[in-house]
Amino acid sequence: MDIKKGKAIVENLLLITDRPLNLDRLTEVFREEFDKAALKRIMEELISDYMERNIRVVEIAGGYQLCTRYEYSEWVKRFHKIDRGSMLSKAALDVLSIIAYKQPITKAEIEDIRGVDTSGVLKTLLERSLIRILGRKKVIGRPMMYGTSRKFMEYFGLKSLSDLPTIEEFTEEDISDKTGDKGGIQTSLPL
Amino acid sequence: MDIKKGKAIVENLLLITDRPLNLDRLTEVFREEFDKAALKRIMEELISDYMERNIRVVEIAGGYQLCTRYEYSEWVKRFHKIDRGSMLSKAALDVLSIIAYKQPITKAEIEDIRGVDTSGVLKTLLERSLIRILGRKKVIGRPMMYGTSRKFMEYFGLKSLSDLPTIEEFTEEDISDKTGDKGGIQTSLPL
Amino acid sequence: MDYKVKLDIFEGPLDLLLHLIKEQKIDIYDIPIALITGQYVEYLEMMKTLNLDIAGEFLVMAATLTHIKSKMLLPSQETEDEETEEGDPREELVRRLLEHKKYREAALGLREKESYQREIFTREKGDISSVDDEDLLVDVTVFDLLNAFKMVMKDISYKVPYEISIDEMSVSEKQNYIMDRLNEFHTITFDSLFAVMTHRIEVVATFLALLELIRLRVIRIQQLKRFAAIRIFKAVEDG
Repeated sequence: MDIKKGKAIVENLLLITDRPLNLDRLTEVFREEFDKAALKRIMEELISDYMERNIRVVEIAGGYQLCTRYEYSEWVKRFHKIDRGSMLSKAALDVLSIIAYKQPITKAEIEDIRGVDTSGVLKTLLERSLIRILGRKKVIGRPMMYGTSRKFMEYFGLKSLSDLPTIEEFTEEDISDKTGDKGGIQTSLPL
Repeated sequence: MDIKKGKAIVENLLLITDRPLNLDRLTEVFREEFDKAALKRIMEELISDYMERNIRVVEIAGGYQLCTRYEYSEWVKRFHKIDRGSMLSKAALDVLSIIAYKQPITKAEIEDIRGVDTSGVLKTLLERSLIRILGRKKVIGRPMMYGTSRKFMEYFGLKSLSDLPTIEEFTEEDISDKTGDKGGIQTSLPL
Repeated sequence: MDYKVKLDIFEGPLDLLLHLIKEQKIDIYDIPIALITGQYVEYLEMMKTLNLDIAGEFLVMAATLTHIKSKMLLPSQETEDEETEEGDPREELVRRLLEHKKYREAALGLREKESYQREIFTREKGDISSVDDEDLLVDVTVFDLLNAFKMVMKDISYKVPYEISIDEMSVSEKQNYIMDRLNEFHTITFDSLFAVMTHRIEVVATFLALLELIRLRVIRIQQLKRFAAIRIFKAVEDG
């Protein structure tokens, strides 16, 4: 194999791995083709080839890795922030499912179910317009009641709230004809 | 900002993301600098720039992603000892293609075309996230309607649903120009 | 017992029919119904000899074919009018065969794309376990879980239901069962949890136990990788 093809293969390998690629590992892969010294030369050439590019190959932690260029770090950070924000955390999903199934529901009631403080999560969900305030509950303190928004339905691809798969539905259709004992199971749904 | 710098930043972003990067997200990142149309041009240029490179930029599942070249796949597999799991079964592919072309579609409608029970296959496809529930059909029983997911497009390397291979359509006239008595054939005949 | 034909080649009666039509180079718009029915039934006999379960759909199709055959044998109506009313008894079958064939071919197109795409690789996902817990991105939502559960219930509908009350199979008992298995195996798959269960009440109780444990944050539900099975872990690893 010529050096050029070797370099091309290494580029492909660098792309798919997110950890530094070390020479020993490469030597294993290229067994019959290149020895360690040859591979080291290949890597050095690759580093210098990439000098002109917009991303870099760096030697790091005993291996080689593709990485971003320092001068674009602001943009990378900006992207990360937006990217992270686009997925829901596990906590957010938990709260969201509680609200979806139990709305209207107050913060205290959600926390009663989850057993942890949910202020931060509720704020995030409100910011992302996945939930909305439905009004105030007529009890002491008049706490806010939350419910899901139209965006919630878009996010999960639901046509309407009745499209939510409900636990009641499972229990009804799946056991009613067999046992006639609906109430026994439905009593304390954890959602 | 000039196009060249924009391209460079996008290359850096492509490097750090492990999912297809879509134009909406990019538009968010480049808010003040480029609009969606400009970003689309940038992506197209980038794809063509990469034609000469050893790795590629592809349009997939409504976004863009860096990926390896087909011709090096043997080496990538060798390096990673990647086990992609088994390919989809014939049944799974049949059901997937029906869903892909006919979505939204219910289980009963799929079974009508295939002539066999599809519960097991649907389960597998849902587990592998290749399909998703789109909602419920407003008919008796309110059955779930299925459609393909973003993962479906990634799995098959499709840019969008319109990228699906075209299928030959037949018309009713092909079958018969006579209006037939459908009552002659029913699915519930006694043996 | 799952009631399904485990023949690799024929996924269903329509597949079998298409195979016969292709093999005999028959015009799909003009099927010699007596011939095809004979061969179809022959195949079913073969399956029986091989001791294969023959799914109900195959038998329904046999009945359909026989019915069409008998209709074709009836003395045909003489007047044009009545023939129009009566139609070709094969028409509906042909429509279904063409429809089936269309998606068959589409599936082949997808297979090609699948084969190609399997040779293309993208950057790895970061190791999920190294991600800070607050940032942990779960692939499994409650909705996924409910869907998975619904599928389990569908599967189990084939099984003989027992008359058992929820008291006997209490939710807390199932919680203990799940935790016992997690103590033993570190992680279990969602499906394996239900695999041994034979009646609906037990499945429902187990699912409720699962939800309760999630609520109590004793367990977590994740997919480690794309396409991986839904897995159950203890929320906090001991030792």
